[in-house]
Amino acid sequence: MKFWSYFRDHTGCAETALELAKGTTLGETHAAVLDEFPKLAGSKNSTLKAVGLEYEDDDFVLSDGDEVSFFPPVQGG
Amino acid sequence: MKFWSYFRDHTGCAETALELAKGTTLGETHAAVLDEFPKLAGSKNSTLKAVGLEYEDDDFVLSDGDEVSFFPPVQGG
Amino acid sequence: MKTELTISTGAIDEAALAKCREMGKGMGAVICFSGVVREIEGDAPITAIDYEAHEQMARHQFALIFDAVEKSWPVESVRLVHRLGVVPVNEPSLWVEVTAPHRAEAFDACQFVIDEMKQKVPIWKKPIPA
Amino acid sequence: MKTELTISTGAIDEAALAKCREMGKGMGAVICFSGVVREIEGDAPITAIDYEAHEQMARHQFALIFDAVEKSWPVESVRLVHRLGVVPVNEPSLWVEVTAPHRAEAFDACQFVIDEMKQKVPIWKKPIPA
Repeated sequence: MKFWSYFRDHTGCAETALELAKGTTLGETHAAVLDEFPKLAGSKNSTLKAVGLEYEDDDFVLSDGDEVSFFPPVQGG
Repeated sequence: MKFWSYFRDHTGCAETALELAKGTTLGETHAAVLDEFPKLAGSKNSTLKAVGLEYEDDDFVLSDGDEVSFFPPVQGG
Repeated sequence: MKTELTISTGAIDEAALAKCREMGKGMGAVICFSGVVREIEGDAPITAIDYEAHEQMARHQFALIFDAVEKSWPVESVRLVHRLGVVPVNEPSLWVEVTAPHRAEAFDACQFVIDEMKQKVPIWKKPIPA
Repeated sequence: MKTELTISTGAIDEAALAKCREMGKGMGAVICFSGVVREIEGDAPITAIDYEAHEQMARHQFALIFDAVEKSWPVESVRLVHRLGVVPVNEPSLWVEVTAPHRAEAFDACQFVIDEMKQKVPIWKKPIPA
């Protein structure tokens, strides 16, 4: 799991690993992350979630080795 | 009076002078020009008319020494 | 609003124009548009377009358009170059640059200038057939 | 459609980019947009913005945007440069160029690329206060 931009300041780390039960969704993973890093709770609804290089919905089912990214709204330009 | 673009080809001259009665309008002048240069008649409705550097309407009353331009739709760019 | 208008037969050097841009520190957006002569005009292949202008009136009409931009948007500057005479295929005949605080007004003002020019500025083209 | 994407910490040299443009003879319009760092971010004066990217994902998301452009407009090429790291006030952080047969599609495609980027490309900014 990777955190980007000021999410990294809130978690204190750029990445971490998480053991998940088979069939865990991206949304469930996000909930687990919010439990572990309560400072991210304020950004809950604006958090963007990607698996690998693609944005995915909360019901996306994760597989072994998936790299999940959580980050705030993007600001390119 | 000045003619521009292919209007010059139709009239055979870049400019000409016209004696007009006091109070003659731009529209009346255009009609007189069409009489003198019948090849311009096909462009009658698309003709643009300027007095000096400004576009003017047909009811604009000309004064002594006004420079009148007739030309086809512009094509800058 | 700063304006700079060039109407001349010289080739348009976009790199040089980009280099001499001066921009205030509150400006966040620059649009440059180049209109380039295409090898087809209507249905027929051409080698160039020969541009003619009623130059004095063209300058006046551009000035009116720039006034309208200043009244409508918080634009910092408009620079415009229109080339006259023979412009070969693949070379620009028109270059317009708008600098503004934000992107939206820069895009809007740039399109407005070009739209208005195509209605009002007395410049005409004669295609030179291939 | 040709595409060229540069994501790097190097300064954006617009004049050099203009010089190395290659354009087909059927192309009539070029739009270049530059997004420049302003001295005010929110309400506070800044000296620069520090840009961070999830670079691999950013490249992928830009590629998806370019694919969508190709499906929607007859655009010949899109070149895009996004600078990362510290970009001082008054220097461009973004440069986008679109070449196309006509003006309308060049403007539309250029704005589409920027709009989509601002929704989807994982790049973030940290203002550096004055």
